[in-house]
Amino acid sequence: MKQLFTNRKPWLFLLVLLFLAYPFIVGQSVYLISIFVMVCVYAITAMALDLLIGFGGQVSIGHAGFLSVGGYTVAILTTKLGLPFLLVLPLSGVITGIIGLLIGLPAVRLSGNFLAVVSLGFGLSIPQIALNWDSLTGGYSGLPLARPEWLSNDSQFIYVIILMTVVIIWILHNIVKSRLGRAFVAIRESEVAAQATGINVPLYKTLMFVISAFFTGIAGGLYGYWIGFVSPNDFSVFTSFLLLGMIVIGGLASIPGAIIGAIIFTVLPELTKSLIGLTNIIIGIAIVGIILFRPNGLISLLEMFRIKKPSKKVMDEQEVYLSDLEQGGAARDANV
Amino acid sequence: MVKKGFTLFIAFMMVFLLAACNGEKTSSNNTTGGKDSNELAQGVTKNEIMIGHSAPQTGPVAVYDTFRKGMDTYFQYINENGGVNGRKIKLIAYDDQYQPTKASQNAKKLVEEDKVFAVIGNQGSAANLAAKDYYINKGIPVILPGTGLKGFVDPPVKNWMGATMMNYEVEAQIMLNYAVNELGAKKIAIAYQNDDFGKAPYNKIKEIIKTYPGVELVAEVTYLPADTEFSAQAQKLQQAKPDTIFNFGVMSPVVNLKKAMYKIGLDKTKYIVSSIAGGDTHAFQLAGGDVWERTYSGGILISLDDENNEKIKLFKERFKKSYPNEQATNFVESGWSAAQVFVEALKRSGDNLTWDNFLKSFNTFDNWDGSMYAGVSFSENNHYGITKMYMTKAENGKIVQISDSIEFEPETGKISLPKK
Amino acid sequence: MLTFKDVTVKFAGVTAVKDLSFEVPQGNIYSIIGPNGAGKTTVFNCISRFYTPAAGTIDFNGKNILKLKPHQVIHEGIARSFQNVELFAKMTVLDNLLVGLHPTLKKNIFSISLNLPSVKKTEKESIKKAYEVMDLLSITDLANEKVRNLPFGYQKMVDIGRAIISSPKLILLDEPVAGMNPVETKKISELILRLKKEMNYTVLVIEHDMSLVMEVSDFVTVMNFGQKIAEGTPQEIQKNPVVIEAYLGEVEENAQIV
Amino acid sequence: MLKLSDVHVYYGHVHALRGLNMTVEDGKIVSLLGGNGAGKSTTLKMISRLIQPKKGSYEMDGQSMLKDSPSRVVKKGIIHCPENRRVFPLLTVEENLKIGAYSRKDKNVKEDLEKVFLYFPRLKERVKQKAGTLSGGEQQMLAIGRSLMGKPKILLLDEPSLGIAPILVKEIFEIIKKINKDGTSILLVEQNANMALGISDYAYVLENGHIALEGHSQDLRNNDEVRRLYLGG
Amino acid sequence: MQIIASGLIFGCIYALAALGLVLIFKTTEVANFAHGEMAMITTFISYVFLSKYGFPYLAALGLALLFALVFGIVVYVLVMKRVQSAPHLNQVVLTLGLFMIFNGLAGLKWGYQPTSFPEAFHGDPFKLGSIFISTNEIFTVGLTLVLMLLFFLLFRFTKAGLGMRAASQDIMASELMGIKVSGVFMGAWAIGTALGGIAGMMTAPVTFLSPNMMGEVLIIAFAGAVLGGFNSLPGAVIGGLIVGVFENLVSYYVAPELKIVFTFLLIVVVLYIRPQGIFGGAKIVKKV
Repeated sequence: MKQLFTNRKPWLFLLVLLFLAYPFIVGQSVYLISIFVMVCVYAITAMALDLLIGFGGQVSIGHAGFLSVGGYTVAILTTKLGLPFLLVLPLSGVITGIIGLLIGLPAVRLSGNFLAVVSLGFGLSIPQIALNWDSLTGGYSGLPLARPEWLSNDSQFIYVIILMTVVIIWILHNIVKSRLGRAFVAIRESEVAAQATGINVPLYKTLMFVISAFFTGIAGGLYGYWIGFVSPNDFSVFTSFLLLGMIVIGGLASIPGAIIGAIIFTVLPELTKSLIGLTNIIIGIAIVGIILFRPNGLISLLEMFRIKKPSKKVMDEQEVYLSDLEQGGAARDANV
Repeated sequence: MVKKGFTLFIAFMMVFLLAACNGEKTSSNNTTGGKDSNELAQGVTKNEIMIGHSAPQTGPVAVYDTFRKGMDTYFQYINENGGVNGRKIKLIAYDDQYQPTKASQNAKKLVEEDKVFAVIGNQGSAANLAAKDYYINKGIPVILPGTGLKGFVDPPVKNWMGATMMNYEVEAQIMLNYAVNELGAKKIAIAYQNDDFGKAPYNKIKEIIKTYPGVELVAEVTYLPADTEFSAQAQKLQQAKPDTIFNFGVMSPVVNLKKAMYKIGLDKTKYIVSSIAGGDTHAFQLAGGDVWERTYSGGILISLDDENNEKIKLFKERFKKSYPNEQATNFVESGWSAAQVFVEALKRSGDNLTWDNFLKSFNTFDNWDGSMYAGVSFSENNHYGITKMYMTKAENGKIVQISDSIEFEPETGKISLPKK
Repeated sequence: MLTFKDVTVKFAGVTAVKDLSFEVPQGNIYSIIGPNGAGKTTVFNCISRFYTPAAGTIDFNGKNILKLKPHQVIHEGIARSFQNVELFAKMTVLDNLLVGLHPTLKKNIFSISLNLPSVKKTEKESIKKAYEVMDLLSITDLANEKVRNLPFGYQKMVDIGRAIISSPKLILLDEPVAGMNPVETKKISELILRLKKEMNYTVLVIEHDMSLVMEVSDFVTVMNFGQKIAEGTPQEIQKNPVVIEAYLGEVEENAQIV
Repeated sequence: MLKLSDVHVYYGHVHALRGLNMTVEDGKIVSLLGGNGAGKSTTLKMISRLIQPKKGSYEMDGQSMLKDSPSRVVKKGIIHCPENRRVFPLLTVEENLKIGAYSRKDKNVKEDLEKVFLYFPRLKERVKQKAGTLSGGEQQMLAIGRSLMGKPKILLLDEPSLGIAPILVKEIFEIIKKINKDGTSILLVEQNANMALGISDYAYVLENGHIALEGHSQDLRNNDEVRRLYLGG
Repeated sequence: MQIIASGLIFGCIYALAALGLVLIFKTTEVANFAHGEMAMITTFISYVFLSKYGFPYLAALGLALLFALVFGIVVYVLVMKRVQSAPHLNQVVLTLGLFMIFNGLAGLKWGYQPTSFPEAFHGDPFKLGSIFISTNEIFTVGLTLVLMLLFFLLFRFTKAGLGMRAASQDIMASELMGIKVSGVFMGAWAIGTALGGIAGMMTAPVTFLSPNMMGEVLIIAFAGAVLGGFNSLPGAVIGGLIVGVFENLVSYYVAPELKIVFTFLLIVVVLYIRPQGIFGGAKIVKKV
C-alpha cells in the first residue's frame, strides 16, 4: 500500500503540473484551450463512470444522459432563475445526483445486461425529453447561457475548470482509496461476501450511482458554461459508448486510466479531423487494437515500469488468464 | 514487450508535444492576423483562398457529407479553370458528427489553426447555434450554412450570410398559402419531425392558419427522424379525414409516412412535403411503385430532371467525374449551388479580398439567378439569401414544377402570389 | 449463545432443513457434520440471513436475528467464512481483510472525500490490525498479492482472516480445511483452538475432515436430510452407529491413521 | 502408457513445473501428492493440453502429444475430470453425461449410459434433474460418470474427495478402484494422501514443480519424510 | 387493431435482429453491439448481387448469407476469439469498436445516401378483416417464427445444440470433455451473423439501405431481447413483439416522439418485477 502510494505521488504531481502549465504552453489559442476543456469534461465524466463500472461493477451505458442533465441544469438555473455561478455549479451536481438516485433505485435489483439496457434507455430518453419539454429546455433550439462577467474570458474560465478537475480527481482518489472504495470493489467482486462483511449492498449501489451522477453533472455543468449553449444533440448514446471506450482503453478501475482514455478519445478525433470520413474508423481501430493487445488498458503500460517481484506462492498473470477461461459463460453470470 | 510499450508511451508523449508546438506557433502568429483592413484577410494569399466547412461525415446523419461533395466538385471545376481572380480555392472540411460540441471545436480549429477566410455550408441547426457566437465575435464570414432557422438571419448579423435551404418558416408560409389558394385546402393535417426541421414550420403554420378564414387544422402527428414505423401516425391522419396533409421532415420518414398511408388506402388526400424531403426523384425510388405519385413539394433549385438545362448537364457531368460512385441528389446539387454563390461573391469582391469587401459584395446580389438557385438576394436588411421557391408535384416518376417562383420579401414579411 | 428452535427451511417445496433445534454455548467450538446435501450450509445461510426459515426462531444472545438484514448480522458479532471461498478476487489480501473491518469504521462521505485526519488515523489503525491478523495466519508476506493469484489453501486462510478481523463473538467456518492436506489441516486446527483459548471466540464449524472435527470440537451435531440425527461429544459421535451408517462409513484402516 | 519427461511450464514469470518426469503405466492407479501450489493441477492441465509447456516431451504409447488440441487428447482416450467437479449446472444429469460422449462417433452411447448408472445408481434416480441442484457428492459422481462416457484409457482425477462426506469418499474411492479394475488407468491428484496411497499402485510426490520423491505407494506410506510432510503422522 | 397488427409485424423485425444477437450471446456470452452493422454489411452485399450483377432475389439472399457465414467466422477468429476470456466489458467495448469500423467502412464504400431495397415478395397490401397487410409482411412474420422454432429445436435436441449450451456454461470443462469450444463459438458467430443478415434484408425495405439503417432497430432489438431474458430464443421473439406493439400503442395513444421513453419505462418496470427478464428462468441460487 505504502509502496503504491509513493509510486503514484510523483506522477500525480506531474499531472497537476501539466494541467496548470497547459494554458501557458498553448498561449492564446482558444482551439487548444477548448480541446483541453473537453478533455477535462470527459476526464471527470470518465472517472465518475469508472467509479461506477470499474470499481463498483455496475454497468451504465447511458452516462451521457447525466452529462446532459448537468448541462441543462446549469442553463435553466442561470437563464430562468438567474442564480449565480457559484451556486449553480454545485447545484448541477446535486440535481444530477438526485436523478442518479432515481436511476439507481431500480438499478439496484438488476445486473449485467439488464442494467445495461435500463441505463441505455435513460441515455436515449434524456435527449427526447429535452426535445419535447420545450417550456423548460427550449426544445430543439436548445438554451443559450452566459458565463458571469468575471469569467467571461476563456483564459480565465479555464482556471475554474482546471481547479474543478484537480479537486474532483483528488476527491475521487480519496473515495476509491478509502473504505468506501473498498466496499464498492467488494460489491463488484462478490455481493454475497460483501453482505456477510456488513456492507449494505443496495444502499452502496445507490450511493455509487449518486456519486457518479453528481460528478458527471458537474462535468456537464462545466461543459454548459464553456460552450455557452446546451441542446438535445450535445450528448447522444454515441457519447455514452465513447465514455465506455475511454475507461476500458485507459484501464478499468484506475483513475489515471480514465484520464488517459479521456485524453485519447478527445485528442484523437482532432488529429484525424482532416481525413474525411475516417474519424470513426480510426477510433474503432484504436479501440479494437488496444483491447486486443493491451487488455488491461493503456495504464498497464505505465505499470510495466514498476518491476514486480512475484512471490513464490503466487501464480502470475498467465494463471489469471487461465482461471478466467475456466469460468464458463452462463456460470459466470449465474454465479454458480 | 516492454520495449513495445515504451515506444507507445513515447508516441503518446509526442502527441502532447505536437499539440504544444502547435500552440506556440499559434500564439506567435496570432498577433500578425489580418487586423489591418487594407491587407488581405486571413486565409487569403496571392494564389490561394482557404475556406472551412464543418459537417457530419460519419455518424447517423453522415449523408449530409454529400453536400460537401457537391461543393468540392464545383471548387474543383473552378480551380481547373483558373480559380477566382487567380486564386485557387482550398476547402478544409472537418467532421462534427452532428454534435454541437465538435462543431464548436471545429470552428475554433478552422479559424485559429487553419486560419480560413470563411466557412461555408456548415450543417445542422444545433451545431450552428453552438458555434454562432464564436464566429460572430471573430468576424469570420459564415456563408450559406445548412439550417433554415430564422434566428440566424433575422435580425441580420453582419458576417452571417443566408442559408443553403429555404427558411423553414418562409417555406411553411409559402406552402400553406399555395395549398389554400391554389389547391383549395380546407381541412389540414400536419405531420412534423420533432426537431428543427419540423417544429419550426409547424409552429409557423399554427400561428398563421388563423389568418385564413374557413381553414382549420384537424390533426397533428409527430415523429422522430430515425423512425421507421408509421402506422400509428397514418391511422390518426386517416381518422381526422383531412383534405390536405403537410409533412415537414427529412426524406426517409416523409417517404415512410407516405408508404404507411398508401398501405391503408389514405392515398387520395393531397400530400405536401418540405423541400428537403421532396426535392428530387430519389423519393420515388425509396417509396417504390407509384406510392410517391401526386406528392407536392417545393423547390429552390433547378430540377435535376431538367435534362436539357445546361447548368444541370454541367453539374451532372462534373459530379460524375469527381465522385463516380455517388448519386447526384438534390443535396449534392445544393452544395454545388452554395459553392456557386460563394464564388460569385468572391468575384464581386475583386482582387483586394478582405472580410469587409467580401461581405459587402453580397449586398449586390439581387435576385441573382446565375446559380442553381431560383434566386439569391441579399441586402443590408436581408440576410435570408434564398428567397425564391416554386411548387412541385410528383408526376409519372418525375418532379414537375407546377408554379412560377414565389418570392418572399424579408423586409415586409410578405410573399408574392405565384403567377400561373 | 446461539439458539436454533424448530427451524424449518423450504426451497420451492423441498424441505432443506426440518425442525432443527440446537444451542451453541458461549466459548465452545461446536461442529455440524453430515452427508453432502444434509442442510448444513443452509443452517449457515439462515444465520447469515441469506435464507429465511419458513418456521422456527434463531436467537443470538437472546436477540431474534431473523429480523436482521444480511449486512446487519455482523454488527451483532457474527462473522463467517465460505465453503468455496467467497473472496474479493481482484483485491489484495490486505484489502480483503480491510473490507472485513468495514462494519467497525465510520463512513462519513464528506470526511472521506476530503481525506480528513480522522479518516487517515482510523485507516492507519485498520492496516495495523490487518497485519496483526495476517501474522496470526502467517500470511504477512502475501499482504499485497491479489487473492485470485493465490492457491486455494491460502485463499481459505484469507477467508478465515476476514471473518475474525472484526473481532466477532461468533465465527462460522464452512469447511475451513477442504482442499488442504493433513499437515495444513493440522495448522488450521491449532488456529481454531487458539481462537477459542486465547481470544475466547465461539466457533461454529461445518467440516467433512474428521481429523479436524475430532480434534477441536467440544460438541458435535450430526445432520442428515435436514434433520438432526445425533449429537454429543466427538467421542460419542464417533461410536454412534447411526452416524457411522449415515456418514462415517465402516471404520477402515485408512481412517485409523487420521 | 503415458510418459512425461523434463516438462517445464511457466505462468508468466513463475516457473510452475521445473523438469517434471513421470509415467503412468497401463492398468495402474498412479497418485500425485504435494502441498498447495506444488503444481499438481498444473500437471493435469498440461496433460489434457489446457496448458502448453515451454519445454519437455509428452508421449502416449510412444506418440508425442505436444501438438494435440484438448479435443484430440480426449479422442485419444485421456480424459481429465477437473477439480471442483465443474458439472454443467444448467444441464440435466443426462445431458451432462451425453456431453461426456461428445467426441465419440459410435452409437453405443445408450449402453454406456447404463454402464455409468451401474457404477453410480444414484445418478439414475436423478437423470432429469439439473446438475446444479445436486449435492456435492452427487456432482462428483456425475463428474466422474461424465468422464467415463468418453471411454477413457487414462482417467485424470483431480481431488475427487474435495468437500465430500467421509462415507461418500469411501464409496467414490471404491468406484475408482472398480473403474481401474475394468481396465482404465488412473492418474489421481489428491490432498487426502492416506486415501490416495491406500488405493494407488505407484505415487509421485511433487514439490515446487518437480518430483521430490517417487515409489510404490506402500513404500511411500512407510517413508518417514512423507509421513511427516503429507500424512501428518 | 391495425395498430397492434402493424406493431406485431414491425416487432418481427426487432425479433429477427434479436435472434442473432441472442444466439451469439447464449453461446459465447458476448453482447454483440456490432451485430446491426454486420447485418447492414451483409445486406449491402446482397444489394450488390441484386443490382450490380442482376441476380434474382433468392440467389442474392443465398449468396449474401454465405458471405455472412464467412464474415461471422472471420470476425470471431480475428477478433473475438482473442478476448473469449476477457471481462464482459472489454468484449462489449470491442464490439462497439467493430461497430464504428464497419459503419465507417460501409460509409466509405457505399456512401450514406439511403437507397431503396426490394422486398422479398411484391404486391399491393390486401385487407384481412379490418387489417391491411401485405404478402411480404406475412412472409416476415412466418420467417421469424420458423427461424425461432428451428433454432429453439436445434438448441434443445441436437448434439451441436448441447455442445453450445455446455460451452456457454463452462469453457474449460467443455474442452476437457472433447468439445472444440472455439469451433462451437465460431459456428455461433457464423449462424448469428447469417441470422443478422436475414434481419437486415427484412429491415432494409423499411428503413432503406444505408450504413445507418440498423442503428435504431438494433437498440430496440437489444432492449426487446433483454426484456425476453436475453438467453432465450422464444424470449427474444416475444420481447421483440412486445416492444413493437407497445411502441405503436404509445405512438398512437400518447405521443410518438416519446415512444422510446415509454418503451424503456416499460422495460424498467418489467425488469423491476422480474429482474431476469420474461423468459430468463430463475437464476440458480449461488451455493455459498
